[in-house]
Amino acid sequence: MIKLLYFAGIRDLTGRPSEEADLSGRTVEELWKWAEDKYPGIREGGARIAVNEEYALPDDRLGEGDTAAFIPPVSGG
Amino acid sequence: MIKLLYFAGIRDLTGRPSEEADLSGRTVEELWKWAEDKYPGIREGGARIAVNEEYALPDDRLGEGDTAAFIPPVSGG
Amino acid sequence: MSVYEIVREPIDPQRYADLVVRPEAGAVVLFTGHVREWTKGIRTLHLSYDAYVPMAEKKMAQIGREVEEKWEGTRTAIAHRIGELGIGEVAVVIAVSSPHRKAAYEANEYCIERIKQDVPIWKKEIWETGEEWIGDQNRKPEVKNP
Amino acid sequence: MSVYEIVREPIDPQRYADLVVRPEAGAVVLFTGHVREWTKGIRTLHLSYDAYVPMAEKKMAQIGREVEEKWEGTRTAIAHRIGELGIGEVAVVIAVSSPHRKAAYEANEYCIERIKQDVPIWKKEIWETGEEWIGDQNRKPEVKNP
Repeated sequence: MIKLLYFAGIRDLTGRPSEEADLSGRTVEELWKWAEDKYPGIREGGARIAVNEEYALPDDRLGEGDTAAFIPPVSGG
Repeated sequence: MIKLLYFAGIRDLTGRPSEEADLSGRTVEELWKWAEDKYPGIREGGARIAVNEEYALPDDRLGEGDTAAFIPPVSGG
Repeated sequence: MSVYEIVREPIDPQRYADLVVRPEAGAVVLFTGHVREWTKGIRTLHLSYDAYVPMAEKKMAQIGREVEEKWEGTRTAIAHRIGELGIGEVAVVIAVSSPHRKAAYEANEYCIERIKQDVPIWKKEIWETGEEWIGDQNRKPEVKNP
Repeated sequence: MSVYEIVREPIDPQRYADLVVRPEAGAVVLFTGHVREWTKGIRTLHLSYDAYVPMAEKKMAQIGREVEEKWEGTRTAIAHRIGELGIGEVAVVIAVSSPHRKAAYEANEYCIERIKQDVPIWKKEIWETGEEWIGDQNRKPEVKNP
């Protein structure tokens, strides 16, 4: 299982802060496809995905127990 | 009379922090000549003269009661 | 000492300056980012910040390491507050010490630019007329009527 | 509030930052210049600063006015300490607030450059091997044997 985390505007869209999904072995790009299917519009704001607290590339592959976070454009400072 | 003020290395050279001198009507350049005569070497370090707390030009003229300060290169900060 | 932290309580900026002072540091530049009342003609009542805390602290520490590599002899401490903040309160503090002042200014400005690019922290502005997550510093959202 | 002062007691930097904070200021840059132990391989034991106090305060106020004209919306406070200072102690503090951060960094750096040019303050360094008035930041005097 993969733990998924949602923040800020994306959390408002998903209606939940986190969930688990059976996505081990998928790539980050495949995770995006899964998420767009479940939460239409999730990709529109230009979010990035971080895997285990590091920004990930589209071809990076998810491993069992990984945490993937959807990071909308940040606005700290 | 003009009040003269000496600071930092120039004070070490003159051996006094201040003095009065009868220099009303003289220019700043003439004050330099007077000071070089009395304290040889006073001009070597690249000091400036301030009259009444503003940096003065060589042709500025001293008036009765003015204060002229010898300002060695500054090193605040 | 280098400290990188997300905090929930009001920030005492001087604490972070004190952390980076060393006998060989001639200059300390301390930046604080405050909640501003007016932005482009829109009055902010207060702000709320949220963060992905462990990743945010890790990213801030990475920025500190980048800085200490790019500007020799610098030391950096960074904190960002989350939760509700009122007008004038400190949202972020960046302390950089350096033997010489030029590096301290440059490195400090570099930190805030990098924080705004990569550290997972989000600002929600609450105005008189609505509220919105701010996701792009260059695109101020239109105010929506409630 | 703009304050420009020569002080004889230890400087509390936060006091000057607090003076320039306003609801419309999103950024405060606070610079502190500290007594450094080592300069170009020479160990400083402590420093002594002297000033032509009324002119120094007047010049610092002029610099503050220059800054507030050059960078719209900035506010500035500057203090310089005189007398004997130990290693690590704060000699000068410059606080600049601004609606936006870029101006705060630039204006703050401008202040310290201008102070080093024109404000009648002099530093005497006391080393293990002697002491000397420092009159030119670019020319470190040779150490004289006592």
